[in-house]
Formats: sequence, structure tokens, C-alpha cells
Amino acid sequence: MNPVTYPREQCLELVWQMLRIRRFEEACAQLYGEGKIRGFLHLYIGEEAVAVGALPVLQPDDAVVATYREHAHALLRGMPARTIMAEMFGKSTGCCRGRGGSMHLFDAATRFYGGNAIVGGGLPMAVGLALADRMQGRTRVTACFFGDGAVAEGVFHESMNLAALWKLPVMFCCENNLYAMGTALARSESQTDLCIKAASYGMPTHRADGMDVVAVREAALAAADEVRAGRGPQFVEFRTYRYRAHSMYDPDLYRDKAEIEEWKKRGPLHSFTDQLKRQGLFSEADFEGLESRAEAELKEAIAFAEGSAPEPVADLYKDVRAAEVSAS
Amino acid sequence: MNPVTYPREQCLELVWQMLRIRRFEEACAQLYGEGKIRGFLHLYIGEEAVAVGALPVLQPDDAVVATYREHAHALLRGMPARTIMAEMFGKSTGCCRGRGGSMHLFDAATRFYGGNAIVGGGLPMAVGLALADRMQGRTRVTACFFGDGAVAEGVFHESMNLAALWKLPVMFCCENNLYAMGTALARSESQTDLCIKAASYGMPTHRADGMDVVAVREAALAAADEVRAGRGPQFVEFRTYRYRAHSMYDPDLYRDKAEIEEWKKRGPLHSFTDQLKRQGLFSEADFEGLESRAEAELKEAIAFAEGSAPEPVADLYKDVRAAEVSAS
Amino acid sequence: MSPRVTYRDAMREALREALQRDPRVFLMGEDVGMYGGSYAVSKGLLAEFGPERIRDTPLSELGFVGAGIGAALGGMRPIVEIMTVNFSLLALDQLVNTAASLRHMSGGQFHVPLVVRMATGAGRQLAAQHSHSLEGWYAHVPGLRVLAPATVEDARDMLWPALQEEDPVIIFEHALLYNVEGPLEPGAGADIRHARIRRPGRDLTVVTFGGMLNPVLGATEELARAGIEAEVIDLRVLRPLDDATICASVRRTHRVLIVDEEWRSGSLAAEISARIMEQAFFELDAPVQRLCGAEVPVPYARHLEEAALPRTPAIVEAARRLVGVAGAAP
Amino acid sequence: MSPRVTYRDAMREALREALQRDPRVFLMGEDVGMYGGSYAVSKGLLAEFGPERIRDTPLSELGFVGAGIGAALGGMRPIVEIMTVNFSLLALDQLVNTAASLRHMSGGQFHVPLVVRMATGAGRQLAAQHSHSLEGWYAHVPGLRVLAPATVEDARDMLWPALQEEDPVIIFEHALLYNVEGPLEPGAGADIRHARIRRPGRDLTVVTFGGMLNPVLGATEELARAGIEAEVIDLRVLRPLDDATICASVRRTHRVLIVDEEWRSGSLAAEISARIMEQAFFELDAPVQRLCGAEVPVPYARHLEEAALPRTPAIVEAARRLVGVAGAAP
Ligand SMILES: Cc1ncc(C[n+]2csc(CCOP(=O)(O)OP(=O)(O)O)c2C)c(N)n1
Ligand SMILES: Cc1ncc(C[n+]2csc(CCOP(=O)(O)OP(=O)(O)O)c2C)c(N)n1
Ligand SMILES: [Mg+2]
Ligand SMILES: [Mg+2]
Repeated sequence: MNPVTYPREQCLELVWQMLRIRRFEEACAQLYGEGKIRGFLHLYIGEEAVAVGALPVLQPDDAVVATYREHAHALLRGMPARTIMAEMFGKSTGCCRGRGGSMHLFDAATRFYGGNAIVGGGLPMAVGLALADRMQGRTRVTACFFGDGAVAEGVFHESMNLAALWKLPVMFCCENNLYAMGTALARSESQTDLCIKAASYGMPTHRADGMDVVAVREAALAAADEVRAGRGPQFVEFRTYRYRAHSMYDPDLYRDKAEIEEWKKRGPLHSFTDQLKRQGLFSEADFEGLESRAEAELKEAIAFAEGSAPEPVADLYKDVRAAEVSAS
Repeated sequence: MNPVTYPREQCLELVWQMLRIRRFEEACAQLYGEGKIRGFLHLYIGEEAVAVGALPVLQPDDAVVATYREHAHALLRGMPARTIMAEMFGKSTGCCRGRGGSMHLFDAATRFYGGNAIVGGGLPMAVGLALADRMQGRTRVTACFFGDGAVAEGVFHESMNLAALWKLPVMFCCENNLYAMGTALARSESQTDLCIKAASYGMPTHRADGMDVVAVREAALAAADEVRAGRGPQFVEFRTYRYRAHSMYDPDLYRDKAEIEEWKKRGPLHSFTDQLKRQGLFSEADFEGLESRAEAELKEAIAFAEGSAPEPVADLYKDVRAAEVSAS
Repeated sequence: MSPRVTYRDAMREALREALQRDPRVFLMGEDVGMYGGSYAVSKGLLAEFGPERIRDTPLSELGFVGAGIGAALGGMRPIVEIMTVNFSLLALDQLVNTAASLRHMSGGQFHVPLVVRMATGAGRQLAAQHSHSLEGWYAHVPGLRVLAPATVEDARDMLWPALQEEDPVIIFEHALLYNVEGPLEPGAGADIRHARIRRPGRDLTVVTFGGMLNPVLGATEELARAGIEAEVIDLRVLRPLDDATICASVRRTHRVLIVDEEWRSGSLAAEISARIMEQAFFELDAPVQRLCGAEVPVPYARHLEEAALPRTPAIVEAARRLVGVAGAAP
Repeated sequence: MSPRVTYRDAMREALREALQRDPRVFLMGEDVGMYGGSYAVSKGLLAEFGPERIRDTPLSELGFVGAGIGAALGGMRPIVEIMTVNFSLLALDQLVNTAASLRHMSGGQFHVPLVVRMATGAGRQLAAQHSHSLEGWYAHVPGLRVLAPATVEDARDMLWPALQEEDPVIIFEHALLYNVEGPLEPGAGADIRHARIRRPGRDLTVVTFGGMLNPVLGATEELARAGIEAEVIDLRVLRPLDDATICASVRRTHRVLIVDEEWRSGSLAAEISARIMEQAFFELDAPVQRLCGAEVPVPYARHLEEAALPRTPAIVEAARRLVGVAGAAP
């Protein structure tokens, strides 16, 4: 890793976010084992640098569209851990009042548009959000996160073309963790260089080592600046890796243990803190401080979720459509 | 146009095919006016060199997948004009016994798989036909024709990737006539060089002037040879132009008359015959001979269609599925 | 006397008015601009409102429907045109998995005020890939409101209230209606909640919608000449169904024929029959009958296509048979 | 005694047997190979049959379903797996506009012997984008045959006859069934034409299919203890429906409850009710009732999801109410 030139405060913040996400995800795994969280659960462990580097370059009124592997994005967008945890516990205090679960986190306050469990499903939504901004004369960015697997979907193609054709303010963030469930990129794409694919729409591309939080942040900043400057959509590829199985159902038989170990050596959290330590910007004490902060946050979130009431069954039919108003 | 080096016989055949298609299409327009042909009717006038150059490079056991603008392809594949005409008259002697009409010509005998009125709908079918050939150890080519408009569809992206990923024997033939209905290519694609798009799948590309029947033929030959040699799918772009409106419903308000006239100057039929005449390979008498041959073919086809019986209404439910067999 | 205009012109008027009244409204779809709309509905609007608001799209049904969803989330009121219901299959994922689900899935935080218009139905010899009627599929999906304007007035008047909805609305325009002329009161206004009785009658109820309304009304004239007075219900709103209007009519006539161009099995007609079963069984003097499209991919040849569709003679015949059925023991 | 195996294992056995018996058969879909199938149905088959015949695809539902159609036309007998019915919406265009239409549209020249398998249904807290039941939509489409194996035997035995069809067959596997164990006679063989009476009874008929069969059977035990003998019909084949078996039962019991996990409006249950109306109205002592899924996008939280689905207590309650209804005047 290259020497870090950020001020210490900022470095600490980056470590903090990566650490809290890591701990959050570990807790989710545990709670899943205990049957508190159910359904499909996709963890972000190993990929933290991507969201932590990319999300904070956005402004509060920018929009974010993500996937079913989106706890980190929700946290970074500013959603409280407790409402996310409560959501996964299926409680009325969850961000979606228990209707969404892990794959469908949403938050209107921070313009966090989910939480989409259809691979590629968020891409055209991002295009439309950006179109609305353009038509209403607002300079906002819509950041759209998706995996390498989504690139094979037709809707990727259609969305990239629409965004590029109409020069819309979208930042397409591809979290390339090299696998879509059990399918390695090379078994899914004839062209594995995803920037080449994006460039075929005439879209500017950026690439960053997704295990290096600083590199991610710089690439995201550059891309977001371009978008904000009105230079149309940008594509950013982050090469990363998930340490855990695809979901809690996945026996993970398709990857070499050696490959996983190799990537773990490049872990985003320790490689960054190691570098900071070498530069004298970070100490064990700092780490311990952040650990207890993460623990406190989690404890509070879990207690909140545990203690919350379930949504009344009587409200099952609520929010299918708007409550009927008088006559139109 | 460059000097033609083909033997006279072959040149005459190319003229003949272009002429008979032109006359066939003109007759269709007329019969549509008379109410004999109905529904949607898409003419190939102006684009004849593409099909005439490309189709004959195929072998009898190769497969062809086309679009709703496919009369020429059907004729070149060897389907008799009479069964096509009868189909458009909605008669029982039509190739599909009147069920398909102009947009849905099919012929099992010549492996002509239609005739698809969903833009892009034929592409994955071509991929599957090629897959079947590969799995059964056959060296056959599947030629898939589609327009520039189809390139925007997600299914184009998915099909190109599948074919390239699995190295399947497909020849993708893009008939780029610069418009999809009223939408010019530049208003539909952020990248208007379609070969660049195809290349982004790692697929070899070829390009030919679609108004020059010899150039088309040479490009198609090269591409088909590559496919047959097992070097995977190939993409061929033919730049061409339709002289008529998109369909008989289209008022054609979106194109400059001057643009149409400009392209007409490069008309595939007369530019080829002019060149042949300059080389002394073709005479007015030749032309007249072909004209009367075309007229005779058409006359016979129309008479056949007129004289044929309609499909009995009692057979409406036939061929929804195979007739029920005993027990399985 | 009110002026007569075509359904196409009425729909165009509705679009124009919506574009004028609300700057958030825009129209997006394949060839809605330069071409003027594949059924010429939006002809002239590009010149009037410009390419931002009359937005031609590439051939990317899934993409631009999804973009419509996003634009709705972003504060616009998009009207997305899909050329034909057959092509809407390419966009169903976005419509069902996102547009219809988002409000519930997000616990009420997000909603999608999107209007999708599409042509539907057969009768123009366009064959199997351009002639389906899948209204019933859309009417199956919670989160959607589904409209089927069958008259010139409804073509003009249903769009604006649809745009006032906070959630997605699907509007089906039967392709055979575009050229139909009818009277048009200025600014009549329409509700998008209720079915309407288009003709009162005492002997049987005929429930129908969209492209079948006119053949049904044609049949009732013939029936009237034979002394059979049919009450005709035009559903107008296919989801949610207006059970009250249907059942009130059943209580008057005790016999029901449903005419629906869709394939019979799993048609909207089935749902209506099932509801009458549940809500008015003891009012029935005879089993509810359905007259639907033949269960075949719609064929091209005119005589085959006509044979596949419910047409006036078949409607008359079905109504006569229904009225001829002996009532249940009193 | 016959060995007990899971539905998942039975389905895998069926796949293995088909792959062994017919070299034209291959399995294609997302993660069917290296991963072993998202529901582990095809686990181990890659090692046995190799990557050509156990073919992992990119995430391209429309593309690989279309490729399946092409491969079927090219002489293969593809089995295409779509992970979940929700994702099948992405492929509907190819299934409806091509696979189901091609034979008719081509005047009988081409046909598509394609088998598509997909998981369906709720009950695993997978929320709105992974829990739909759209069997009724597929059952609406002429040209398709639609199967819903609900037992371990049917899981094993319906695939082979499906592969013998000359035209497309859709197989729905309810996600809750994969872990269910049941007895399995070796090579019993199954027809894919008829519904089956899973339990005889005289007091009412319960018509159901797929994932609802077990809750229904559970309910009948409880009902039996209360002296109510329900006859249970497992449809098995959702298109074409086996009207004869249903109506014969109606003639015995005169009361019908249909249990269907789908959203109620426009469900397959509606079609069955409508058919009974048409074919056995005068046999009915009470209106046919439907018990269906709540018309909401399926929510995540367990208690909400359970409340949205027809479960044994509700089935018992509906059956009791139905039997309590006074008969029509004799
Ligand atoms: C349209 C669709 N197809 C298939 C799936 C099942 N599925 C869920 S996640 C996933 C893998 C996606 O991989 P990728 O896009 O690389 O994201 P990652 O999980 O690696 O973050 C698949 C196939 C789905 N949810 N949606
Ligand atoms: C999926 C789909 N969307 C839209 C249409 C309507 N449509 C028919 S032809 C056409 C234009 C296609 O253009 P192109 O692919 O360039 O072929 P061309 O007509 O120019 O030969 C359109 C939009 C359709 N048939 N199918
Ligand atoms: Mg991935
Ligand atoms: Mg074109």
C-alpha cells in the first residue's frame, strides 16, 4: 500500500467505518446462526474498502442505489445501525417496518433507494433518478452499486446506453468481487475487463484496487467530480473479494481455499491500519477505542431490535398503495 | 464501385436475386394497397445487396434466423415465392398456412427459423441453435440477421456474451439501415460504431458497404469461413438504407427527402449493373430477360395465392401443441 | 351537440393537457417523438413540448420502464409508452418486482407515481407477437391500478386522475379503438374507481371492458330487437375491480355473461366469475358464462383471427343461450 | 417399505436419470454446476456429466432461456433452470412470444421441446422479490404445459414424461418442498395429464397444488377429527386443467374450497372456480370458496409472511365455514 497522505482524523474515520461494518457483518452472521435474522443474508466482509471509500464522497442530497449486499452502504449513508438491525429482526422499528429484511433496506431521509434483490434491477432506477435530476435542473449525483454478475444482465446494457446517450449524472460503481454466487467472472463474461465493456458505451471509466480504501476513495472522488461537473455518467470498477460465502446458504465449494487466503492477506482493514501504523498515524489504542465503539453501537442496535415490537399483523395490507384519498 | 472479378454467371445470379426481391417487394406494396396483404408489412427495398450477398454463402444445412423484414431472406434461402405470397394472402398453401403472415415466414426444409416480430427475439434462438450444433458435433453455421435497433435491446447483450463466451458457431449479421422505425442510430446508441460494441464481447468483427453486393458477399464469406473453421462467433455489420417507410403505416416524417435521394444514388441494383455494364458483363437484354423472369415468377406466385383455399376455421386449434399421443 | 373525435385524438388531448398542466409530466417511449407514436397518438407533441418531455428511447423496454420508475422516484410524473402489451413482457420484471412492490417493501418510504400506457389486443392481423391481451396479468398484481378506457371520453379523462395517483397505474388502449369516433364533452372529468353501466337492461348482465365494449353494445342492439334487454357493464378499472357495481347488476338480472378478449383460462373473466360465485351465488338463475378469445396464439389470416376473437354474433348467441336457460327451482 | 428421500433428492434423481437415458438432455442455468444449484438440486451432477451438459450460465435469464429454445429447435432436449419465478419475468418474452407461439405461428413446422424448471412460492422469509407464485400466469398461455409436482414421487416422475413432450413444459417446484421427505417407489412412472385425489372424502372437495398440498393435507386431518371428511385434489397439471377429475369430485361432495398460494385476484383458483361454475353449477350446495395468498408483496418478517399465506388453521376454518353453509333448496 502506498503512503497515506490524508490527515489523521480522516484516516481514523476510514478505519472506523471499515471496522464497524466488519463487526456489524460478523454480528449478522452470528445472529443468523441464532435464528434472529432469517431469509437470505449476504455479507460484505472483505469488501469494506469499497463502500467506505466510495460512499462518503457523496453529498447528502445525492442518491444511492445498491443491491442485496448493502448493509455497509446503508450504514455509510447514515442509516442508524439499530433500524437496520431491527429490520433484519423483522420488527416495526426496522427501516422498512420488517417488510424488507436484509436485502431490502431503504431510507428516504438519506435518499437510499435500496436494497434490490433482482440482480441488475437497480441500474435503470439509477438512470431514472438521474434523469429526474437533469429534467429538474438539479446538480446531484446518483451512485449505483452492483456486482460483476450484474454486468451480464441485459438491463446493464440498456441502462449503460441510456445513461451515456442522455449524458445523465450517474456514477456506476461495479463491485467486482470476481464471483457471482459460484460463477467466476471468466465463466460468465467473454470479456473480463469490465472497463472495456463500459467503454463500449462511450462512457469514461475508472478503476481502483477495491482492497485499498484510499485508492477507492480517490477513484470515486474523481468519478463523482466528473459527474457533478456535467460530464455525463462514469463507470468505476473496484476489484475486491468477499471472504465469506455468497449467502448463508452457500457451501462455497467453487473457490480454492488458497485463493481466499491469498486475498485475505490483502485485507482492506489490516492493510490500511498496518500502513497507518508504519506512518505513525495509528496505534493499537486507537484500534481498541474503535473496537469498543463498534461493540457499543452493535450492542445498542441488537438490544433495540430485540426490544422492539413486531409490526401488527393488522397492518399487513398497509402500504400496498397509498391510502385511498377522497375523490380525484 | 470496384471492378467485379466474379464470372458472368455469378454476376447474373446476383442481379437476378436483387431484381426479383425488388420486384417482389414492389408487388407486396401494391397488393397491400389492394387489401390482399394485411397486417404489418416491412419492405426490403434498398437493402437487397445485404441478403443477396450474405445468404448464398451459407450451406443448405446451415440455419438462418431473421426478423419481420425477411421476405428477401426467405426467398434467398430457397423458399418458393408462391408459398410466401400465399402466406401473406392468409391461405392454407402459405408456408405457415396463413398463421404467420409477412412477419412470420418459416421453413423447416431450408432451416429458415423466421420471421420474428420481437426486435432482438431471434438472437438467443441463434445462440441455442449453434449450441445444439456444437453439442452434437456438427459443423454448421447459424446466421442471425437483425437491425441496428436490436442492438439496444438487453437480449443483444446477453446473446453476444453467450455466443462469445461459449465460442459458438454464429454469424451475427447486423443490417444497419441507420434507423429503427423513426429513430436514427445516433438518437438510440451512445456508441454508433456497432463493431466497437460487438468487439467489447471479444468477438471478431467485419464490416461491409451494404449497398455493394460484392463487398457484402466477401465479408459474409470471410465471416462464415471463420465460424465454420471453429473460430467462434463473428459479427458483421452491413451499412445499408431502406428506401421505403418502416412499414406501410409509417408516414416517414423523420428522414430528409434529400437523405433518401442521396442513398438512392448508391442503389445496390443499379450501381452493380452499371459497373457490370462498364465491364461489358451485362446488357440491357440481360436485364430485360431477368425482368420478365421476375414478372413470371411473381405472376405465378400471385395467381397461386389468389387461387388457394383459406385454412379451414376448424383447424384454428391445430398446432398449438403436438396432437395428443397415447400415454407416455 | 358535442363534437366527435377519435379515441386517438382524445388520448392525445389528454396527454397534451397533462403536459401543459404539470411540468413534472413527460412522455417517454419508443418512437413517441419524431415518429409520432407507433399508433400516432403522440403526433405533434414533440414539436409542442420538445425532446426532453417527449422523449424517444432506444429499443430497451426493461431499461426505459426502469428509468421511468427512477424518474418517478425522483419527483417526476412520467408517462411511459410501451408499443404493445407483447413487448411489455420484456419490462415485467421492473413493473412487478420494483414498481408494484417498492412502497410495501420499503415500509411506505418510497412510492412510484408512474403511468404506463400500452396498446393491447387483436383484430388488425398483426399475428401472434403483436396481438395479445394480457390485462388480466396486470390486474393480478397488488400495487398496480389497471385502467382500460373503452370510450373516447375515458381516453381523454382517465389519464389525468391516473397521474394524480401516488402509485403505478397501467393504462390499456385497445388497438382497434384508436380510430373509433365518439362524442366528447369538454372537460367532463372521470373517476378511476368505478365501473359504468353503459346500457341498462333487465334480462342479463354483460360484463366487459376495453376493445370488447363496442362488439358487446352492437350485440345488445340485436338482442333488444329480439326482446332481450341486456345490461352492459364496462369495467373501466380492472384492478381493483368494482365488485359493487357488478353484484348490484347481478341482483337485478340474475344472469351474467362476461366477454373478454383474453385467452379464456386464467383470464380476468375467470376472476369476475369467481367473485360473482362468492358474492352473489344465490342470486344466480344460471351459471355465469364466459365468452373469451380462443386459446391459440392469434393467427394472421383474417378469417382465422376473427374466429379466434369474441365477435358480435357469438355474443348474441351466448346471451340468447344464457337467457334461455331455465332458472333454478324457486 | 419404500425408502424415504427428500423432494430435492428425488428431483436430482430425475435429472440424473434423464441425463443418463437421453444424450440430448442437458441442464442449463445460473449456478447449476459449480455451485450445485441455488437450491442444491443439481449438486454433484457437474462431476458426473461434465460442464457441457451441466451448463452454468451468466446472469442472463432472457438470453439463456432463448438459447434453450434454440437448442430445442436444434435437436436437443434442454432443461433450463430459472432460480425463482420472480426472475422468470425477465425471460417471459421468450417463453410467451417464442416458445409457446412458434408451433402455431409456423404452421406446425417448428416446435420447442424445452423443459423449464423453476422454484416458486414463499415461506422462507425471502421477501417480495423472491417469493411470488405466478403459476396461474403460465397456466394462461396456450402452447405451454404447466406442471406442479407436490410430492416426492412426482418430483422424481414428472420430469421424464415432460421431456417426452414435443412442446414446452414448465415445472414449478415450491421452495418449501425441497426439504420434505416422502416415500419413493423405484421407477413408479407418472402421467402428466391428470390431477390426483390425494385423500378421498365426502363432505367437501379441496382443490390445491404445489406447496399448498401439505398444509391442506394437514388441515384435513384436523377436519377429520371434527368429523368432516375432505376430498383433496392435487392438480399436478396446471395447464391443461383436468376438469373431469375436479367435476367428478364436485358431483360427490357438492362443496369446493380452492387453496392457492397466489394472490387471489386473477389466481389459478379463479379459473377453477369459474370452470366449476360453468360445468357443475347445479351440483353446488354452496358457492365455491377460494383461500389464497394475501394481495401484498410478500413481506420479510416471519409473522407477516405467515399471515400472508394460506396456512392450516385458515384452511380448517374455511372448510368448516363451507360445510356449515346451508344447502340450496332441493
Ligand atoms: C435477476 C436475478 N437473477 C439471479 C439472482 C440470484 N442471485 C442473487 S445474487 C447473485 C449473484 C450476483 O453476483 P454479483 O452481481 O457479482 O454480486 P455479488 O453477490 O458478488 O456481490 C445471483 C445469481 C437474482 N437475485 N436476480
Ligand atoms: C421488443 C420490440 N420492441 C419494439 C418493437 C416495434 N418495432 C418493430 S420494428 C422496430 C424497429 C426496429 O429497427 P431495426 O432493428 O433497426 O430494424 P429495421 O426495421 O430497421 O430493419 C420497432 C421499434 C418490436 N417489434 N419489438
Ligand atoms: Mg460478484
Ligand atoms: Mg434499422
